[in-house]
Order: sequence, then C-alpha cells, then structure tokens
Amino acid sequence: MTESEADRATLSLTDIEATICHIAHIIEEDKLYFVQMAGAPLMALLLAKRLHTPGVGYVVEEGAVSPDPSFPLPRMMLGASRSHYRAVQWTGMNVVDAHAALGFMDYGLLAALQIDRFGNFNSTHIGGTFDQPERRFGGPGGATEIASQCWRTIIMTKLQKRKFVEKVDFVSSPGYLDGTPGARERAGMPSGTGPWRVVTAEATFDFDEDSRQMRLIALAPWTTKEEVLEKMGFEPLVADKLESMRVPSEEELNAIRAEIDPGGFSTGRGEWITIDAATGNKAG
Amino acid sequence: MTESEADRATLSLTDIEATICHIAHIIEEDKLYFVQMAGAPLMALLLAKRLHTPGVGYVVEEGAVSPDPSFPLPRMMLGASRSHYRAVQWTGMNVVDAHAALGFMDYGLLAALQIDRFGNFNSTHIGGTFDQPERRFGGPGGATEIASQCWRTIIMTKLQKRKFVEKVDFVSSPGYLDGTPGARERAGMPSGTGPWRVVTAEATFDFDEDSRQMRLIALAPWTTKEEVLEKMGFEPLVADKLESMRVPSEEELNAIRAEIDPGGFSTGRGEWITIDAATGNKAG
Amino acid sequence: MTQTLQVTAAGKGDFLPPDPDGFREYVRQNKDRRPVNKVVSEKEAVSRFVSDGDYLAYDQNIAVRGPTSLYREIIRQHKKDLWVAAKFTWTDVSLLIAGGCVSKVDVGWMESGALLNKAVKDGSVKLIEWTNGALAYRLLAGSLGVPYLPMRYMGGTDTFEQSGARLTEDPYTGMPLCVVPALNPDVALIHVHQADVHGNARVFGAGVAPAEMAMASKKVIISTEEIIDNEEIRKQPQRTTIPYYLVDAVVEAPFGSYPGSTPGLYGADIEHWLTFAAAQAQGKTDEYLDHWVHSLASHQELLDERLGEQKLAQLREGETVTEGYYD
Amino acid sequence: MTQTLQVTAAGKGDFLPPDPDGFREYVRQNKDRRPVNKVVSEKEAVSRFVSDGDYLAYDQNIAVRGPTSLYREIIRQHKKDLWVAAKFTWTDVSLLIAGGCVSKVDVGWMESGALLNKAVKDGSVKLIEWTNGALAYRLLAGSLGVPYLPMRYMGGTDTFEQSGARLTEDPYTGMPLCVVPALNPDVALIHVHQADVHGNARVFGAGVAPAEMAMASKKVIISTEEIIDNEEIRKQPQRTTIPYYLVDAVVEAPFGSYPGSTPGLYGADIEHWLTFAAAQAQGKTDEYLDHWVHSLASHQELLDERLGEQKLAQLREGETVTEGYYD
Repeated sequence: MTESEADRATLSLTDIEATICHIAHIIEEDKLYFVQMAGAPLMALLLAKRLHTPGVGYVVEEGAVSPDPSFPLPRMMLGASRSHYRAVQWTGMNVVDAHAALGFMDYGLLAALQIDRFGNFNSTHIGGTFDQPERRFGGPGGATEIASQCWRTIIMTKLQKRKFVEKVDFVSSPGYLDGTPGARERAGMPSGTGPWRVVTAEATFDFDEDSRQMRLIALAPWTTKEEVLEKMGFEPLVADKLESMRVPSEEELNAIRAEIDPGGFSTGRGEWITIDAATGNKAG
Repeated sequence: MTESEADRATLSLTDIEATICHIAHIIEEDKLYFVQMAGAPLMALLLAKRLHTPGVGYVVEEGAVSPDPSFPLPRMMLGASRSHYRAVQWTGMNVVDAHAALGFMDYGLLAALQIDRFGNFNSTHIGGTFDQPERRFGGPGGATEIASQCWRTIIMTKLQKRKFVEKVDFVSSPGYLDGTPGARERAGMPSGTGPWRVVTAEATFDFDEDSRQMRLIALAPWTTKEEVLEKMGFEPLVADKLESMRVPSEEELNAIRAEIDPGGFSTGRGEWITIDAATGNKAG
Repeated sequence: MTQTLQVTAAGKGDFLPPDPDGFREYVRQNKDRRPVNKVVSEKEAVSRFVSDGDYLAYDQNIAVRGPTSLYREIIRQHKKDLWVAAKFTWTDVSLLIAGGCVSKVDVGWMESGALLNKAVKDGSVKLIEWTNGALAYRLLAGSLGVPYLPMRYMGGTDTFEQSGARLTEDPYTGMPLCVVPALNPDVALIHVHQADVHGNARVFGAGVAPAEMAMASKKVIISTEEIIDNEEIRKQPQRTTIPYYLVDAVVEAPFGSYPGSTPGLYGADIEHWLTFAAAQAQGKTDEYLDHWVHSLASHQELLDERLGEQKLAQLREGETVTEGYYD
Repeated sequence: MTQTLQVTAAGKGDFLPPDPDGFREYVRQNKDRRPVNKVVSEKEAVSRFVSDGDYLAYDQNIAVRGPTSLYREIIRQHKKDLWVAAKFTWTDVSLLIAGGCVSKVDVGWMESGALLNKAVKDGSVKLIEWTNGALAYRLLAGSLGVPYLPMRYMGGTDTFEQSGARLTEDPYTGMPLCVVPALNPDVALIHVHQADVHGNARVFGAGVAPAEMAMASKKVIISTEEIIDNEEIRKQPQRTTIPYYLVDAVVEAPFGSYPGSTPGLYGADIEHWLTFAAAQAQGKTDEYLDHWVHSLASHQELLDERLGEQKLAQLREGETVTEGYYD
C-alpha cells in the first residue's frame, strides 16, 4: 500500500461503534469499573480489555467480579457463562452494589436515553406524563446506584436534540441535580461523586467544577463545534481548547464485530458514517 | 437382675448432666432450635438428637444449619468440623440471626449465670458495678439475639440462691423486662416471644401468661417443693399441680459421657448426686 | 435522652406496608420446620402457592436462570392481579402481561415493548419506580426481618418521587439518607441448578439475590434442573444457597429456564426470543401463548412436543463454557 | 412532607462514629484496585497495617480459624492501645491483653479469666457491651456503606445501656426499633484456607462474617494456609469469599490458626490451651509469651522450633472429619 493509498483508506462504522471506541480510549487499566448490564457500555469496557487495557477490572450488577470473558460473546451477553467466564468472584447484586457504596468503584459506565445540562438522565419515559407516557422505556435498571455511588460516571448516549435537553422528561438517575453545591449530598448521596464524562460519537463533554454544567471538551475529527452544538437541545459550556478524539481503528472495529457483538446485533443498528482511516475526517 | 436388685440400682450424675437430660426430654422433633455456642445447651440438643428426636433441626450462631454431628465430639466443640458435620448449609452469623429474626426459630436454647423472676438474665458480671465488677464474665455472646428473636426461649442454669435473684446484677439478655404487657415490644423486640422454660437439675419453671412471672411447674423426683424454694433468692409462683420430671436414664448418661462430652470435660464438673435408677428418688 | 429526626421527603409510590411481626406470625403458622418431601408438580405448586392478587418475585430473568416453566404455569392457570418485581428482568413482565396476570409492576429494569406500553396507557398495569439495586436491597431488608434499610441512592430523582423511598436523617450523624421499605413478597419463584426433596437448593454462578429472596418471601417455590439426594447436600454444605425450611415446594424442571440459559448447563434459544418479539410486534401474543402454553398440559409436554431431544441437545451444546458451575 | 421520628433511648457505650464518606475517601486514596502481588511477611503486614490505637477486628477465634499467627506478631511488635472486637471469641482477648496490646474491648463473648478481670478492675482495659450478633450486624452495616442498621434486639437490657445502640421509631410503621452504628474497623485480620497473591480468598466452612469484615474494614490482612494460583481462583469463582480489591496484605501462614483448628485441615491443640490457661491462673503469662512469641522471630520458627513436623502431622491427623471443606 503506497502512502497515497493509505491516505485514501476509509472506515465505515456506526455511531454506536464510534462511541464504544471513544470510551474504550479513556478506560484506565489501574481503575475499577462498574458497568451497567449488557449492551454498549459493557462492549466499550470489553473492547478496552481486549485491545488496550487487558488487566482492567470491572463488575456487573448481577454479581460477577472482574471476569475475563470468553470471546466471541453470545448474542445475549447478560448473565451468560461466556460473559462471566474466569471471574475472580461470582456473588450477588447486593454485594457488588455495596462495593460501590464503599467507594471501590472508580468509574460507573452507563447509557442514557436523555440527559440535561447537569447530567441528570432519563431511562424511564419520553413524552407525555409518568402515568400517560408517550413512550415508556425499561427503567433505570442499575444506573441509579451506579451513578450515585461510583466516584465518576461516564455516560454514553447519542448526540441528538431530543437527547440533550434542557429538562429531561423524567430524572431516572441523578447527575448534579439542580447544580447547586451539595445538592447530591443533601439528597443522601456520597460526597465527591457525579457525572464525569458524557461521550457520544461526535463529541465528549465534562462538567464544570463550579457550575456543574456540561461542557464540550473534545470533538471527533469528522465533526465541528458548530455541528455539535446544532445537535443539542441546550447550549453547553465550551472549553477554551477543544481536544480531538482518537480515530477508531480497523482493529477496534474488527474486535467489536467479530468478538464483542458478533453479527452487530446491537452495534450495527446505529447510523453509519464513513471516515478517512488515518485522519478521521469525513470521507466521500 | 431380680426385681429387688433393679429397685436398688442407682445412678450417679452431676447436676449439669441432669439438666441436660431434662432439656433433652422436652425437645420436639418437628421444631427448629437456635442453640447457643457450644457447652451444655448444645449438649442437651445433641442428646435429644442422639437418642430421642434424631430428625430435629438446629442452627448454631457461627452459621451451621442442621448438622448431623460426628460422635464422639471433640473436647472443643465450637466450630469444629465434627460439630458441623453433614450440615445442610454452612453460612454465617448474620444469616442465621436473620432466620431467627424472620420467625423460623421455634426455640432458643441458652445458659444463664443469673436470672430474675421475669426471666431477664445475666452473663456479664456478678457483684460490684459494671465498671468495677466483682467478677466479670464473658458477656451475652449470642444469647440476646436468641432470647429476643426465637419464639420461645429455654434457659438452663443451676438452682442456687445466688442465681435465682430478685434483681440480676446486669440484664445481659431480656426476659419479660419489667413484666408489664408489651414491655418487650416497646423495647423493639418481636411480639409473642419470650422465655418459656427455665430448667435446672431439680426443677422446671414456666412463666405465667398474665403476670409474666416465673412459676414452678415440675420437680425432679429427688427433691421437694420446699427444697426448691429454699434454693431460690425470690419466691416464684407455684403451679397448682407440680409435674414430676423424667428420670435421666443410664443410656442418656452413657451417651453424654462417651459421645457428647467425652471425658466429662464440661458435664463432669458439677455437683454429683446419686439417685435410684427406677424412681429417681435420692439414693443412699 | 430524646432526639428528633426528620423524614424530609417521601415518594408517592405504592408498596406493601412492611410488617415484620406479621411475617413472623405467617412463618410460625405456615412454614414447615421439618425436612419433609416437598416435591410437587408445577401445576400443584402454582395452584397451591400462587394466589390472585399476590406480590410475586422471581430471581434472574427470562434470559438467565429465570423460573420460566413456572411463569408458563401461572399463565396456564390464569392467575390474575399479580404485583410483580421487575428486578433485572427482560421480557418476563411482557410475557406475564400477555397472559393477563399482572396489575402492578415494581420497576427495576424490564423490556418495554408494545404490550407494556399499551397496558400502561390503558391503565390495566400500574408501574411503581425503583431500581434493580433498590429492589434487591428491599429484599435484603425483608430477609433481615426489619421494616426498612438505609441506603445512599435514589434521593433527588423522579424515580424517588414515584417510589416508596423516603429521605431521612441518620440517627447517628444526622446526615441525609434514603430509606426503603422491606420487600416481603407473597411468593417467590426461584430456579436452581440442584435441590433435594426438602428444598435445600444450590444456585451456581453470579446469582442476583436468590438467598435474600428465599428468606424474604412468605411462600417459596423452587424449580430445579435436577433433584439430588439429601446426602449430597450434606456432603457439601458450603454449596447450599437456600436451606430447606425456607422452601414450600420443589418442582423438578429440567430446562426450566427455557428459552433462557441455565449457566453451565444449556444456552439460550435466541430464535425463541425473536418469535416472542415478533408476536408482540404483530399483536399476536395470544397465538404465541396458545402454542407455547395453553395447548400444553405441562413443561414436560413443552419439552417433548415443542422442542424434542434434538433441540434440547443443541441447547446443551450451545453452552460451550461450563467451567466453574458444577465444580 | 415532613414526619418526625424520635430517638427515645441511647446507650452510653463508646463507638467509632460512623463516617461512610470518610471510609469512601480512605478507600479511594489507599486501596489498590489493580490485582497486584500483595504477599508480605507477617512482620511486614503487621508493621505496615496495624498501628497503635487502631480498632482491630478478626474473624472466628483462637479455637477455630482465628488469625493467631498475626496475634502473635502483633504482640511481638508491642502494638498498643488496640480497640478489639471480641465477637464469638475465646482466649483471643486475654492473649492480647497479656501482650499489653489492648485498651478497649467491644464484648460479644470472650473468655474472662484472671487477666481480663484484673485489667477491667485496674482500668487498663475498658469494656463496651454488644453481643456476637450485634457486632456481626454492625460489620454488615459497615460492609453496606451505610452509617447504621435497624434490628430487633438489644433494647430493654443493660447491654443496651452499655452499648452505642439507640432506640428509634421505624420511619414506615412507627414501631420501636433498635439501631446500631456501622462498625468499620481500622484493620481486620482474617485467616483463610486459600488465597492468591492478589488477595482473592476462600474460606471453607461456616464462617461467622469474613466477607462482611473484609468489606467493612479499612485495612485487611489475610493470612492463608496456602497460596494458590489466580488461575485456580478464576476456575471456581463461586468459591471466592473475598475479592482482591478489599485486601491489603496476604501472609502465607500454614497452621496459622494454631493452637486452634482450621476445619478440614488440622485439629486444635487442646494441651496448648491448657498451658495458656495454667499460665493465666498462675500469673505466668509473661513466661508463656516469652516461650511462644518473643523468643521466636516468626510463625515459621514457631512451627519449626516449638512444634516440629511430628506434632504438625499429629494435628493434621487429629482432623478426622474433612468432608465438605475442600470439595
């Protein structure tokens, strides 16, 4: 392959795959993660474990501690023997939730349907009222205990106006609540915790330490600040200097498609984009 | 052996052995027992299990559920593999205490240093004050949770003036407290619980349903009501009709001495009495 | 010494009022403390121990070690008005809604397809909000025989508002703290790998909360992949998850989690799930239930007439990882 | 919504004030979440992780699976002013009092011989009253990361008055209910059958509360009869009692419960206990400690020079029942 051919090489991937890769890039090997059920958050952790941080420890809410899953994973990962393979402990939900309450979980890793500027998020219903929802969803699952008790929470979602909203239809799980100092503590949560990053295919956000408001801090190479802000229902803070997010690699996509979500049951359902493999710029 | 020889056959036993036999005689096979640590209460249950009620279930506080001990037991029974042999479950203290809290334990089986007319008992100190005790003892162990949470508590002790007292030096574990209706419930204990029998070598007591006061209900054949009352520091109620307690048998004493407490490490240390094997009357 | 504590907020969600002494009295009157043979058919277990209006809990879910043969029997017997704990579940609730069995759901997580959406909108099913962990923790409270437990989450959320949690002050530090009421289900369904005839039961693998659930529930139905000798139980007491006296009925149910997996033994039947998903999407769950429930007299008939030995062998082979479960 | 609850009575016993957030901060700063090799000598474990003034907890006791090699090292290093949880123990506290290590004892149950009686009377040791179950339950509270738990006993007694328990109203029913403060020991000593170098540990047999203790304690020292491969741990995840991230130090200590038994492996040395009892009765515990602790550099020296292979073989043979432990 000549240099010019390499320049022209492209990758096609879904926004879900991109998000999984982005999160995999910020996983730290010496930390402990509490990952919500199965699905994309777990896939992101597993991608990191498979390629970047093989020793990283994590727990899942049904009570498997630091498994070393047997790839390829089955289509239904949740609770499957391949998912729990070679754990250091099989225990129960109350035990791993307690490990989180005790402060052992550095990071929580979650997905959200809808999120507001303070990182409060929704997994309960969209539209209508609680009693007469336009569309009802599955509920918070373990997200509330994870988002309340892990030191830092990483939330993945899609960058869409209806997902980044001024006010979520239902606060299933807490971010910084109303953003006032001590709001989480007054509600009974451990101090020093809260959302840390919101990761989408196109952009990453953190939260301002004083105002607790969401702040744009990094962009995927294939998008711009303006495009990102256009896709949000509220205006976030914007960091002085925006970082550029790493480009997903072919190796990562292959691992997702062949081993972590074989058949692309979850990850293949997103919106497809094609990027330049070297630069990450939008291709075509 | 002629009839007259049988009449003249005697048994020598200690007061502890007698108490163990008495309790073994009231164990019911279809009930579940919570037995304090090792020692005489456990020996009583084991004697019943060995000879009278082989299927009876019991738990011990370290978390063994319904073991089928391997006889002869070792000198230190507590937690020993022979004591926990063939349990249906090995678990922990919080679990079996919770089983008691949930109402699964029909009977608690305990020993006390000192007891008052309402069945409040002491295992903490005798004489002096709490800070300057004349003699300090080991503490309640698991007796308080057992006496509070099992439906009925059976307490074994020695019939002595300094043990049956108007006011115990320290209420380590609860009987009916001040005897007023609802006293236990007001102190946070489950309703419908309390001391049921106090068993000594010479006499058995229950508690009057209204006044919650201790009542003499049965006598060993080798003693009289007057002798019993003489050995108590308070005057108990006395039932209209006093039952006669069963006479310990040679088979029972052999089981205690050969299998349950080999060498008589605990049981041999009491006061020895000699009785007519057939009638239980004092011999010699 | 008198100190005053405030309860500063309370959710408005329904819950069974905690009643530790009532639970104790139930246990005293109804639970057999003798190790007797409790093996019954699924039909008898459900007809004797599941009543219309019961609060029903189950451990795990239709994907993994869920008591699905008992779900089907509940539907077959047209049980009604159940209040269900959807803790860490999947299409379990939708299936029971399809069967007409459910009137309330405590939500942790569940699949929320057309059936659930319709039932919520037409008011036939009422939802109360909790979380997976909160429901497991409420079972822990129930298992300890206390009316409530404090915890460090749920406050500040709309979930709290739609739950029965309360915000209180800790009696030691005064710090704000959520409390949740003990959950003592009327009946629990727990599928296990092995049990003896008395109900001593073994669950292998990460278990969610089978032990807490068995302790917390008034009536406990165990379905088991296999019945083993009491002697086997007693040879390895460490492996017992649930002791006999907590259990009311033992139902022998090989492949009792079908279409889900029982880890270490057989894999899940993905195609079956797709069948249910399609039936739900097309409004044809009645046909689904006719085929998989009502036209069959028992779980054994389902195995014999709908699956067959070849399919069962396939499911067994599908479980390629078995290490750690039966060792 | 505001509701008021009363705390109607409070014991006067000392306790470490519950501080869940302080515990969390300690964990965040000090506990390694990486699976690193934590194997150290008993000398290093005790000198690094036991400080004068610490609250010290241990699981089981000098009769069964107690961490006795660590007791001896604590005495050898002249640790002072320890506050000890005597939950379901025996001469454990007396031994540590003989060594001059103890200033406070939380009492569940303990042997109460001449040493303890003297120490209480001369004020050098202060006792606070609880019960075995209350101490295990306080560890459960500590293990759940909450400041307290409610329970159904201790009220109405003098034990309550000398404890840190309080009598409150349940926020749901208003019923009177005891609460006890979480116990989060500074350091826990737990003797186990097997552990890997990271601290994943297995306890076999009825266990009192090793898992709760490991979770509740800031510093956790594991002594283990044998070190096994992490691979072995991962092959049977069900058998793990304590996961690695709770553990600070792993000390290899065969016969680490001597003179007690480690069930399934070796029996107790009754004669040794009688030696200690005699020493206590005769006021000669200094001589006892000279012989069994101070004149030896390590537990290994005790095995080699005081017991010898024949004695060890005898203890192993003394454990005639081993079924269920290593299966």
